[in-house]
Amino acid sequence: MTTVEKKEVQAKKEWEPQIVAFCCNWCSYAGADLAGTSRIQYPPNARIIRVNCTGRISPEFILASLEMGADGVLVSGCHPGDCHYSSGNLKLRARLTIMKMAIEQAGINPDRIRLQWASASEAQIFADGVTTIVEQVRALGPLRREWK
Amino acid sequence: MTQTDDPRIGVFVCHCGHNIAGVVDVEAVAKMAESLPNVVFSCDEMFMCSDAGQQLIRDKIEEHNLNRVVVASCSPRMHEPTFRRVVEEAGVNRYLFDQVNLREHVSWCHTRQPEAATEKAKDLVKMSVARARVLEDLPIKTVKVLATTLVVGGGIAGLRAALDIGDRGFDVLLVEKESELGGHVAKWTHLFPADESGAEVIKPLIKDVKAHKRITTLTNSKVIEFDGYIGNFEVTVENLKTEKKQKFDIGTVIVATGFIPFRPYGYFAYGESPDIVTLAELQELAPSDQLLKPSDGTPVKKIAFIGCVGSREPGVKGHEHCSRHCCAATAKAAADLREKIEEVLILYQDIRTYGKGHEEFYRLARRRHVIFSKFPRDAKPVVTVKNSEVHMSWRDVLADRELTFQPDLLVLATAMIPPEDIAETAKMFSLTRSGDGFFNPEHIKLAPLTTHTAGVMIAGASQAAKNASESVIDASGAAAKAVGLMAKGEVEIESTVSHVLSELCSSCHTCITVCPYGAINMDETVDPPVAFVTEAKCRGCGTCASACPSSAIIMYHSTDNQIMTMVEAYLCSPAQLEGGEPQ
Amino acid sequence: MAKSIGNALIVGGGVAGMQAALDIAAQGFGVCIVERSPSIGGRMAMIDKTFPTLDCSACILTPKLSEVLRHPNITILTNSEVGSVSGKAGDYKVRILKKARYVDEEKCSGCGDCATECPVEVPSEFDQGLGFRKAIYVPFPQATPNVYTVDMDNCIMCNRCVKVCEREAIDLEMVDEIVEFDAGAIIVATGAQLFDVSAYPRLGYSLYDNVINAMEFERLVNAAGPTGGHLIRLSDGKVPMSIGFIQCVGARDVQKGVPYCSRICCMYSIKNAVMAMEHNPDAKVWVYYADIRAFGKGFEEFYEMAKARFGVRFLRGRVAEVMQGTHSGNLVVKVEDTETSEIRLIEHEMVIVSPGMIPPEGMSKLARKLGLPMTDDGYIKIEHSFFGPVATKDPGVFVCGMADGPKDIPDSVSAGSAAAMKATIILAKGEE
Amino acid sequence: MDEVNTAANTNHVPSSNFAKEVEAMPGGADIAKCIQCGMCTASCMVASTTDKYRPRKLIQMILLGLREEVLSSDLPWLCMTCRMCEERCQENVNLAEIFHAVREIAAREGYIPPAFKNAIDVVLKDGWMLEDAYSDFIEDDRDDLGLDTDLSWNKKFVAKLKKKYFKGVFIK
Repeated sequence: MTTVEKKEVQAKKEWEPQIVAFCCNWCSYAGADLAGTSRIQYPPNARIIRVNCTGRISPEFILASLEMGADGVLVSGCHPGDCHYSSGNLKLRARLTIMKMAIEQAGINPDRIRLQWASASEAQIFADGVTTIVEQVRALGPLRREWK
Repeated sequence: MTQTDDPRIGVFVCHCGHNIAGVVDVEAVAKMAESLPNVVFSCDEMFMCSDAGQQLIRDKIEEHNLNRVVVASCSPRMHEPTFRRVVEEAGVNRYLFDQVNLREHVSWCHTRQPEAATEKAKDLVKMSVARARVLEDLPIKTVKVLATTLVVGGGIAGLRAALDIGDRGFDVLLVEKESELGGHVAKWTHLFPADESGAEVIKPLIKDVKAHKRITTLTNSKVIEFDGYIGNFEVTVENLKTEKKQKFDIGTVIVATGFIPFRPYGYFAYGESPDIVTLAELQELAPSDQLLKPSDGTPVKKIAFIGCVGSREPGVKGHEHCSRHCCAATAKAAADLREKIEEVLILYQDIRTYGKGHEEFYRLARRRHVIFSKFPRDAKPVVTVKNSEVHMSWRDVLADRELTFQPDLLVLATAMIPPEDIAETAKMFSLTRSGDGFFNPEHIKLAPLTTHTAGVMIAGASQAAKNASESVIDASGAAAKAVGLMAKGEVEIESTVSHVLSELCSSCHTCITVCPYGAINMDETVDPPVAFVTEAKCRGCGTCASACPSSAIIMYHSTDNQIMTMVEAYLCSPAQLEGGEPQ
Repeated sequence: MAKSIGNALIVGGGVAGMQAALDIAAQGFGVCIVERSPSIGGRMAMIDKTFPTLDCSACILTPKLSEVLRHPNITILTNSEVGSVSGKAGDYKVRILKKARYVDEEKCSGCGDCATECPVEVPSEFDQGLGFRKAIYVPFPQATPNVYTVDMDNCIMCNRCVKVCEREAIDLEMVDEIVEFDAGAIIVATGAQLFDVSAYPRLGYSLYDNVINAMEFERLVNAAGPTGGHLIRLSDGKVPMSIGFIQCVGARDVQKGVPYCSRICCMYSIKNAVMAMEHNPDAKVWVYYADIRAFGKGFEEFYEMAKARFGVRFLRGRVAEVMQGTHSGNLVVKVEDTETSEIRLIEHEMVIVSPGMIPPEGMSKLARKLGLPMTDDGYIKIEHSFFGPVATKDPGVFVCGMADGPKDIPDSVSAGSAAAMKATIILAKGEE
Repeated sequence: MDEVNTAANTNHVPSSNFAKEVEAMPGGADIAKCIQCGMCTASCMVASTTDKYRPRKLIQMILLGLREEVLSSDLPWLCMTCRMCEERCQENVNLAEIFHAVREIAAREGYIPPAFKNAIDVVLKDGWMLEDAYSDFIEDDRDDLGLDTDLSWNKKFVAKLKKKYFKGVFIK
């Protein structure tokens, strides 16, 4: 059985939320690293994509992720005021607020997108954030269902 | 190599001993990688970062003519520089390397779910390989390093760093907020482990700094603007009195902004009586033969110290850390004062006299009949002020007794906390801070003096609570880091900057408004004017690229395509990628 | 890189010496590291994980090892000792005794064919005698330089290694050499060694199989260690479900001549306790202490995490004795819980004694050669806590790492950089 | 004798005077060295058999200046001078010596536990401890062994001692 087939079999058996996570390099990615070194356990559903700053995250990335079948998107960055690049996180926040309204109008529950701030030392906050989005999305069910 | 070359990707999966292989089926991951498009080689290996592992990468690059390398191991925040160097040694541009984090992000945090962890590992490798296919090589740029160091803070650490750099033959600009150099140490009467007072220690340093021809000192001054990049920073220093501003070009920075002693309002009746002071305030009392009560000037006959005030408080942000210096400082002060005072008490949780000579102070204090009493962690001493007298009561856990005491002077050994303006300083120099509020070093173990901002070092208590002797060591160490950069005269910098495709630019100015560094301007020489990036100013956050409505800005090494291809690799089946329907 | 214009000698290739070497070399000066053992890396190479982040020690050390090896300005002389030193600051003449390794460093590729062939197995020093190595060996997989060494004390001169080596790198006739080196500055980074805890027979170390010391524990939980990272008892291979850590052994002990605090034992034991829980979450782990000294950056937070999240139990009281049961191999620790005045007899399946640090063997001899005064505790005496925390009586000789007293890794690294700074001030003067 | 714990709930004002007093006595010099690690208690034979006696805690009580409570209790008298604690103490505190010094102060102030006092009274009266147990059988045994069966010289010796040193000060 190829990996893809295996996955299909698994998918039929039990659906697991697929989460795309965008983390900034300076705070949240480091926080996720610390969660690892501190051996904090959290659900394995998220796949982290590292960007320099949350300001880099274009709304298209999130929309496209959902379109490609992600059940949820997590965006994790530095706390307001702590951004390594001064204010990229604030710009992201502004974009995301508008985008959430837009996707809601398109019929997607905005709870599928989570924005959180987790600094390099906040491993637990990062891990809790992953747990939260996974649980939120699990409660909503697969996104494909919502499309139809 | 040119971009038209077909990607030939090598995937190296690291066991990291048991750290990864104990949870993730690394063999299966390596095997899966073999089937991915453009992967021509894939293997798993015990330690990729070892010499043997590094050699393996170099050998395989040559053997298989690899032009892209993916290493699935630990966090790139740790080993990206290592592996970038390795691939470069084998002739592959460093930006054609990508690292997958299987340890911190998979095996260590999904320890009890080996199957799900392996699935996640496979996905992450797929994503990285997909990204590797579309990575582009970037030029390696070096910049010169100006031979001047900015030292921020004129306490003992700042002074030491300035002197060392000056003695080594480089110029120093020393900026101090206060009107006098010397920081806290200058004011302290009971230093340890030496027997000198703080003034005796700091005076010769100040004298040397002032006389040094390579050191320029600006007191009453503050850095108000900081711009540029490693080797070529531009700082604006403002004189707080005259409001005069001056600009300087510097190569490296040492931040030695130190700490402030916590003023414990809300703890142990602090503020309710002049006879309740902090250890720092005690240290700063004017030296005299006899310690006098601040309230009425009568001699102090009984004194009590309470340790860990505002330190070691789990769950209280900024006060969870141990302040490191207080135990030895308290023991020393108590021992010094004991001979002229009838009764000296130290109330403690643990005695942390760890350093050279510290245990001796502890023993000396005991020998001089300082009474040590351990109070329970969950029932701190109760202090009240009645009729301007200080009353304390607590339980001694070691004798299981309820005790009371009426000291003439109560001294609270309070936490070292960051200065009020540390957030501002952090922002100025793009430094991150840890849970204790102090600056994060580049690596807590092996790089305690450098930071994630290239060219900016930290020293002394700006990094964590420390005593004066330790700060001096840090300062010399940070000076070595700065001198290392300046002596070499040049340094490589990241090529990950943004770039405007002028033919797509619609002249909307959006990028100019979002760029936090003023790195984007309009080129007015063309018509219509288009935006362009001053690369030296760009720090690579990519905010402009995501804001540009015309998709005219490329963020090198983090292009839209390089990011989206990872999402695709995760979510779409190969069939879908070929244009088929979702599964 | 500028041409080498002045040289520094560094005695000891542990993490402090390596850091000092890198910082000096970064300024374009030449550096020679003299290391007594066959590889640089020091104590840190033996450690499994580091506190307070639980980073894997080898993982963060290895890049540093290769950086040192690769640096064009740094020469590494392993298997070597300082013979004699003459001269003064700016101009020392050093004679280095380079002991015969019986393997040509230029020719050896570290392939290991010789070790496979070697018929002699002896306990491995690197694995604290818990594992085995051959008479021709590299101490650990990431050894730097990655060159084999013949242990002549155990070599039976069968010549099988000589025959099998394709590169003809092995020469059992090799003799010791004297290497002369001109140095402008010298940095002493000799490190420290563990106190031999068998000096406390009441704690049962070396009497009972299941009482081990902390460094042995590091090797037991290390994936590259003798058990492949499985935490098991040495007596019967059982996974220990209850583990006790005993603090302040060979530290803060006036009677045993080690009155000072060793600084690192509290933290490494908390880390080891957490690792024990990590290996076996159902285990019960106790730490017996007098004061928990979690004073560095992130240490107190780590201590708190060990208690709150991992459930490590901390009991304030020094252990008086460890007794072994007749059949089970289990151990009973006798201790007073000083916070309740209760005498506890707690049964453990494994006991780890946490030794303090003492000056390394040969420290006083080296100090004599360099003409340096020592402290009562046997470390190199520093000039002054504030004016010269890395300086010694000799203005051209500096000290870092544990050579002047116990230190943890970050403090050793800082001191390494600081010593480098001081040394380069002297080297740069010579250049003018 | 007072029970130790009756005083536990009354608030005490710590003072170093008692420790200084003990320190000035022969054998009491090391009292201030104690860091309260508990090694002594865990090593103590007596502490193993009774919850009442904790040498470490007793030292802390002295250091806190609980003078009356310590002197009037029988705790200092429970040390049987095996010196296992001294053998192991990492700070070189000579506990047996210290408790000896404390007993001297206690005795001087008339605090002697009845058991000790009774034993001494018997010795002073009879010249030895075991007169009540001196039976005919033992007398016969001694006789068989060729030993003197008249042990009244004990009494004479003690009477001399009493006269010379005790002058009836604290023996009722």
